[in-house]
Amino acid sequence: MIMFRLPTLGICVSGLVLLLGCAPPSRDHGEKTLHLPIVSSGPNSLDPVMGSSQYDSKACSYVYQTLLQYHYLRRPLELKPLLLAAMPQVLGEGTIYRFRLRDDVYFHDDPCFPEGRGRRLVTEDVFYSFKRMADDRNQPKGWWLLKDTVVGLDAYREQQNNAETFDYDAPVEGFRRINDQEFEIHLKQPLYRFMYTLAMFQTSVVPREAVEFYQKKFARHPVGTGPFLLQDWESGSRMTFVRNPQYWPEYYPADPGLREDGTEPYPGYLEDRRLGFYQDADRRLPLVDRVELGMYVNYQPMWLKFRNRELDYTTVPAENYAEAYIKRTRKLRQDYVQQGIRSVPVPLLDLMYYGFNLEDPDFGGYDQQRKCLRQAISCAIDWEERNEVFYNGLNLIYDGPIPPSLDGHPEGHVLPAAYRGPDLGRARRLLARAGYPAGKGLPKLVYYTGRGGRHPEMAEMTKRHVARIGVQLDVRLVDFSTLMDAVRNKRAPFFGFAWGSDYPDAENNLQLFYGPYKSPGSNNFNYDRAEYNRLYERIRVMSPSPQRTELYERMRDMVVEDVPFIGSMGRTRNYLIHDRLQNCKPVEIFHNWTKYLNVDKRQDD
Amino acid sequence: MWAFVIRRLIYNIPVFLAIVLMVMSLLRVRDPVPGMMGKQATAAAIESKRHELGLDRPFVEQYCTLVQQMVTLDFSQEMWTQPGMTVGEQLRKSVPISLLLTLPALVLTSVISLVIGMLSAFYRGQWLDKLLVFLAVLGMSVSFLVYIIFGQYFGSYQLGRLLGRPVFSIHGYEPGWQNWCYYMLLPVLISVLVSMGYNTRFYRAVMVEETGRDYITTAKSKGASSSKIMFVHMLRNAMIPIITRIMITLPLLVTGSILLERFFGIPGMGDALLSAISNNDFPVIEVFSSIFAGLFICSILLTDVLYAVFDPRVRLQ
Amino acid sequence: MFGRILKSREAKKLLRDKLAILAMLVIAGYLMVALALMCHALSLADCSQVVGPSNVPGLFLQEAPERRYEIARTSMLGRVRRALQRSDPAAALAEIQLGRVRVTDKSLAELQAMVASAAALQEQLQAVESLDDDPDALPLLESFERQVAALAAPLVGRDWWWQHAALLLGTDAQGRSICFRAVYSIKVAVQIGVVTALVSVLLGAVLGSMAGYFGGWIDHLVVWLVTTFSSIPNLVLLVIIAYAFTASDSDAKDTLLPVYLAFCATFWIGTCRVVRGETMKLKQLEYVQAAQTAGFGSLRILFRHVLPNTSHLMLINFSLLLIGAIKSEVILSFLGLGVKSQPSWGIMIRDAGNNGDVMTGFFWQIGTATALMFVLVLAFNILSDALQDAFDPKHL
Amino acid sequence: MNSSPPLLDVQNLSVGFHTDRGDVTAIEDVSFQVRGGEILGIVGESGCGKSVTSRSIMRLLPERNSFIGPESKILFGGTNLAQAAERTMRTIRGNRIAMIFQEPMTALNPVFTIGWQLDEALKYHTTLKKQARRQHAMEMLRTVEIPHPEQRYREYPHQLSGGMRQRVVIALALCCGPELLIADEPTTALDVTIQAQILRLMDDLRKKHETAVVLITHDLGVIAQVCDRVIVMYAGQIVETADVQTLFANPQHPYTKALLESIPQPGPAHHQTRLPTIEGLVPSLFELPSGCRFHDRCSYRDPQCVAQQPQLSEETNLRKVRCFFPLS
Repeated sequence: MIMFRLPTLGICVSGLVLLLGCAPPSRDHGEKTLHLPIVSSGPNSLDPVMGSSQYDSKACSYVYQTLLQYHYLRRPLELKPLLLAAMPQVLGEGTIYRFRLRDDVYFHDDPCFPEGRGRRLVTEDVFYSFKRMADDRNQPKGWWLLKDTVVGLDAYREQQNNAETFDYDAPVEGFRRINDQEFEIHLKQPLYRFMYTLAMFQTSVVPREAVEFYQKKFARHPVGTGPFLLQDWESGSRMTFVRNPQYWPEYYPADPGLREDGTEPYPGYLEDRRLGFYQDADRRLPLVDRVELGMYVNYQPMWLKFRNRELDYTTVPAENYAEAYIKRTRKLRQDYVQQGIRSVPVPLLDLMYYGFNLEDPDFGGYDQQRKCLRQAISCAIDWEERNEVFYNGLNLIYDGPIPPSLDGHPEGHVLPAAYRGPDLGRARRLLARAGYPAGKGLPKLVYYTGRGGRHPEMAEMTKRHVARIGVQLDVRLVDFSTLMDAVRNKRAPFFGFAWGSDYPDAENNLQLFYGPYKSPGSNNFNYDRAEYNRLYERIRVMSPSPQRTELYERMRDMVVEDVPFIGSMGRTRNYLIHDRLQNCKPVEIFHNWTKYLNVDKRQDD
Repeated sequence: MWAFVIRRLIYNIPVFLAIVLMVMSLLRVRDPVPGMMGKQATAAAIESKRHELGLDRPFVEQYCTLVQQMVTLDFSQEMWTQPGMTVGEQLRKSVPISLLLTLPALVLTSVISLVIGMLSAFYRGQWLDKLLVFLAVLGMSVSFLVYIIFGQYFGSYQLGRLLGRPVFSIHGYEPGWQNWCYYMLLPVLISVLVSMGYNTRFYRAVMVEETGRDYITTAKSKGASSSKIMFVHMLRNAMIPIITRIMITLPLLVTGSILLERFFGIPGMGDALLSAISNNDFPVIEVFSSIFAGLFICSILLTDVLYAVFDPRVRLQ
Repeated sequence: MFGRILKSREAKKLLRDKLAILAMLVIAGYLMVALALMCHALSLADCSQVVGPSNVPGLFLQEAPERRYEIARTSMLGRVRRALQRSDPAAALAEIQLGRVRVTDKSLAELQAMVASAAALQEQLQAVESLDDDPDALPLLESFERQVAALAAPLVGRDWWWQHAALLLGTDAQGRSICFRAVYSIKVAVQIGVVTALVSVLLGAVLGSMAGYFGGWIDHLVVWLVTTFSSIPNLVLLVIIAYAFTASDSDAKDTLLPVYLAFCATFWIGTCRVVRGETMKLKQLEYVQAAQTAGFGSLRILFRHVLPNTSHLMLINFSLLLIGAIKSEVILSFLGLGVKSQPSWGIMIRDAGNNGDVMTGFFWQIGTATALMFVLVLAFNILSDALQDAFDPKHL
Repeated sequence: MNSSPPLLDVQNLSVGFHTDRGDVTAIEDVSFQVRGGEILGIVGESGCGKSVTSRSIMRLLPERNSFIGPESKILFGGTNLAQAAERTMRTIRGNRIAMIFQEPMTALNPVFTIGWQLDEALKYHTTLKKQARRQHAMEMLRTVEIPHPEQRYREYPHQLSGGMRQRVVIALALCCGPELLIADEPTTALDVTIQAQILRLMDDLRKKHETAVVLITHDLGVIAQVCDRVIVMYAGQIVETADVQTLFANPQHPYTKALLESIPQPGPAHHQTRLPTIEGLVPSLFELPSGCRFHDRCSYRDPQCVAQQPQLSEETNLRKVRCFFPLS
């Protein structure tokens, strides 16, 4: 026995020492540090032209800036200048935009500049950044934003991509330089969405010196004008940003005060005041010294870290909803409230749907029979159950492709003409009318969906839903790339997707059904109706008006009748925020709001 | 001995070539490019991408290039999913982190389970032995995944709440020695716990085998104490199976750490490999598996050399 | 071959070990269940059918009031209410089925009245701040539960049994029976385990014995193969193979083939090594040499004399590989590369992990899957131990 | 012969084992004495309990599945080894009682050098310095007539031949100058020529160092060659004891007689006749026959032998026999 005492004792003692010696490292060093999560493995590149996802957008927004941005606190969303001295002037019936850049914006200090000092932002930088989107060698994911928009840009793209080298100095007809700070952009048509494009992170301004200095490494050495600098990046796990000490003078939005008649300047103003969103009004941005951006592929660790106060905010995974909220009243639980946790629901401009390939020989087509078939399947799908089971009933189910709060969204979220399930009786009748009573003679419907997350479970539910009217679903769980591949090659007769709006205008959703955008474009359904295409071309160049809304509705109703897709569901994302985090008004359509956040050091343990 | 080492290395060249071939052909089963290009890519863009990645070249040519890169230890290929980062940089980042996780786990596992195995062998047939064997079998019968899920929940979250201060990190990693305990100890302990069952039983069997040997009686008749017999005579004799075991566990530890790294957010090799697989990042997969294989070959070689060190009867030829 | 095994000294030794007998009985039980499942005792549809509200605890335990409210609200009331709003309420009502529970056979008007009064109660309950902390609301909740329960037709006979069996271990987040799913997973586990273990053992044994018996270039080739395959860490190889064969479009259908492939490719190595060693030993023995001198063909000697004598190794390896397959399936399924559209323990554990069951303290799903798997793996562990002991000549 | 107190006095030694099939007694009621400088031979077929006897004196039997009867006494220099603490035993083993084993091939630890293994024993029992221990060990190797001890000292067991290894084992046993040497079949595994050398060596050493030896063997030839006194064991019991000349000249127990007859005698007379053997096998410890344990193999069997167990006769102190009808 004695012989074992020594090693065992040693192990016990060292174990104890280790255990007691374990302390979380303190990294804050008296700095104001934000600890924020991203629910994914994060971006792969910090080059804005390569980005497409909201995670890319989040990460890029620290370092890069666009010409326009959204007002942080005002709702509904409102555009305002960021790198511009003022909102652009729109001339020539909406085809000419005149811009004036701020004259106090400097790029980050970086070795790529002479003497390592950041240079002032000039007109050429904007043109250069836009031209980069046309360069195929950059693998731009956002070309569609500028496609068919600026005079001469498409021809320039064509020409340069076919040339030996891409000449960024070659002129583009639509880009007119006036001087270092002023320029014009000429559009082919008065496209209303162009303004939104200028607020999208893909159009962020990058300095040519950095791109040419770092070449491929540029994706990991971002140099921009933004409020933060990238300090450290562990791919897939963490990014650390620090305050840009040379940041140009940007200020927190001023407190507008109540209107003279005592009404709110915008809806929710008083609530914002109550929550202290104006206590940092007019202060120089950014308000914190460091941001630690953690990446979480699994929810469990993120949730546990938030509970441990190691994260400043978290989104609430549907799975944890019942832990934080009383489902019945949808209120935050008392113990959370007592810990000073605040809950903010953020409705997304979201469209979750099932799509058909209308070129599929069995399920596609526009004749009455095929339409009935798709309508029948639509009537079999039980969105309510999916919502209840996977989203705690928090999501909004609506008819048509236009998300709530946008022009063209049906009143009360319901369209009487829609084929909304579950309505099995109707579904069976429609199926019989399509020539397949009780599904007899109908080939298996091959359904492509993602493999990650809860998709497999959802697919099982879908299978169960359509099985009730006799439609056999052949589920193919594939990874995202295969899913994209199958959809783009028109191999997937039926697929599950979601579309998050890029900007708050239904035009973004309606373009999904525009014939010329067929696969491999954004029209995954390969929906192609001459009437619809004509209408789309009209609304593209219209600015918001009742006439435009009326056209939106007509297009929406066409899509609802033809059932190229079965929808829709819009998600709501619940944010939980610890009280040490101040000025946090979460929003999902733009992501550059970290600069407004502040932490209360007193509560920082 | 050097002749032996060189001969063995030469013998393993075809093995290595075959591994590279196998991994490469498995990866060529499907085309990764369309998935990488996002929603808006055109067929021409996909084609040019494929050309850029070299996927349109003949397989043999791709193979030769890869082998050449592996042989010259040239890891300067660009990663596909992390533009601007080379495979070598990824390796330099993740390898030390993985080693910080796996090496302590290996050492702890080996030491603890060896001690327990010896204890068990010493009290063979008595209640302590029976208890230990039973616990080992119980431990072996639970899924690794369950250990991780519950380990994270109870070990870092509930324990932290119980003590009123965080003891182990739930997720994430920070370099630096002073942080090791906080970030790595729990995964290491879980890893130790998981492999303990197997190892304990193995070491017990090895030690039991040695207890029956004649030289033990000789040593005892010389007046050696039990601990001298255990730790000097038997341990030294059992070294060969023990070394083999540890060497065989080495690659297992790497793979075991895939799940651990993923769950605890530790950006090591396993995590990098898994992301590479889900993102179709072929250069990373190819280089990493080749390196794993290379390491494995070296570790086998090292095993043989160690045999000779520990057992005078073994002669390398 | 089996008859000889049964009569052997080793078998007798094995049969003396009570624990081993118990383990064998347990394994036999699992096999019977798997067999019954293959004969469709429980269909896949049963496992994916909604049998109740989500996350109902097992063993018919009572939950906290808030959860009881939720369970009552989502079980029947919501469905009936929605059905009544449909274009054809009668047809919609007839569709409602929660496991074996259907809507009570009342007229539409009566149902409407029942739903209305339940809705009234629901509204009252809605006003309560927290049901968990307010004992006064309990009677209200109970009458609400009664009213909701009245919407369902009472179950009799087999239906009653079926529904209770379904709810025995609670439901998962989709309201599917954990019990059924876990039991169905036995089939998947046994299928994967037996197929891969069998194929790997046979492959390993044939290759190993050939290498050991013939030596020469065959031996070199096999050893080379073994080294090659073992040089890539097991899980890495598993993941790459499963990945390569899973998502290629033609194989994307629901098949276990990628899993089999991945497991067999990695599992045959161990058996091959052991059998090769044993064959080399056997080759030196008199009876093999006698057979050689008697002029028997090499293959005949190999398959009639050598291979059967490694059967104990094959048996032990078989049970070890079975354990390995079952445990690896869990990990592959967790990574999304394993079983797809069938329930399996791996899928259940993954779902429990993804759904935050652990965090919310709902352990029924992960617990059931772990327990069922644990018992099977434990039994195999004990059995393989006993087998090793029985075939160990030094053991008393 | 000698009236000084015996060096080793074994009284009523019984040893049993726990097995899966219950407890069994391996040796029963064994008593004998050994005096200084004397060689005592213990002879019998394999499985008769010779080795168990020797190992229980050294207390080398595995403690977890063996037990020594409570009435047993093993008195050695005033200490009862049967009851002695493990600590005490460690100071005696290798120091005052040493042992030589049957299998020289496996008795040495394969992974340590000869020198190390000799040194280890000296380290335990002497206070000599390293250099002195080395000197002494070298001396011992020379004593057991190992050529080139300097070189052998640095070698591993597998580099030595069987005979050499047995010499090393003997050197190991003798290096601390024990009072009692127990040799358990020391020559069985060796060639006949080497056997003779080893036996001669042991005899020389005994004379030189005044060591008492217990020689365990199944080979009566060996006994005749070197022993002073002989104990014949059968199925865990002593069946006969006598000094060597008496025993060979006049065996009293039928078993002893049978054993003696089964030795091949040189000479032409025996060429024609078959060598007599003892019918049957040594009984299993689990199924000991009733009465005399030898009765079913005994050609002089009597009903009494089946019914009753004979006791060891108390003829003289030096000659005892366990038989109802001793031969004369």
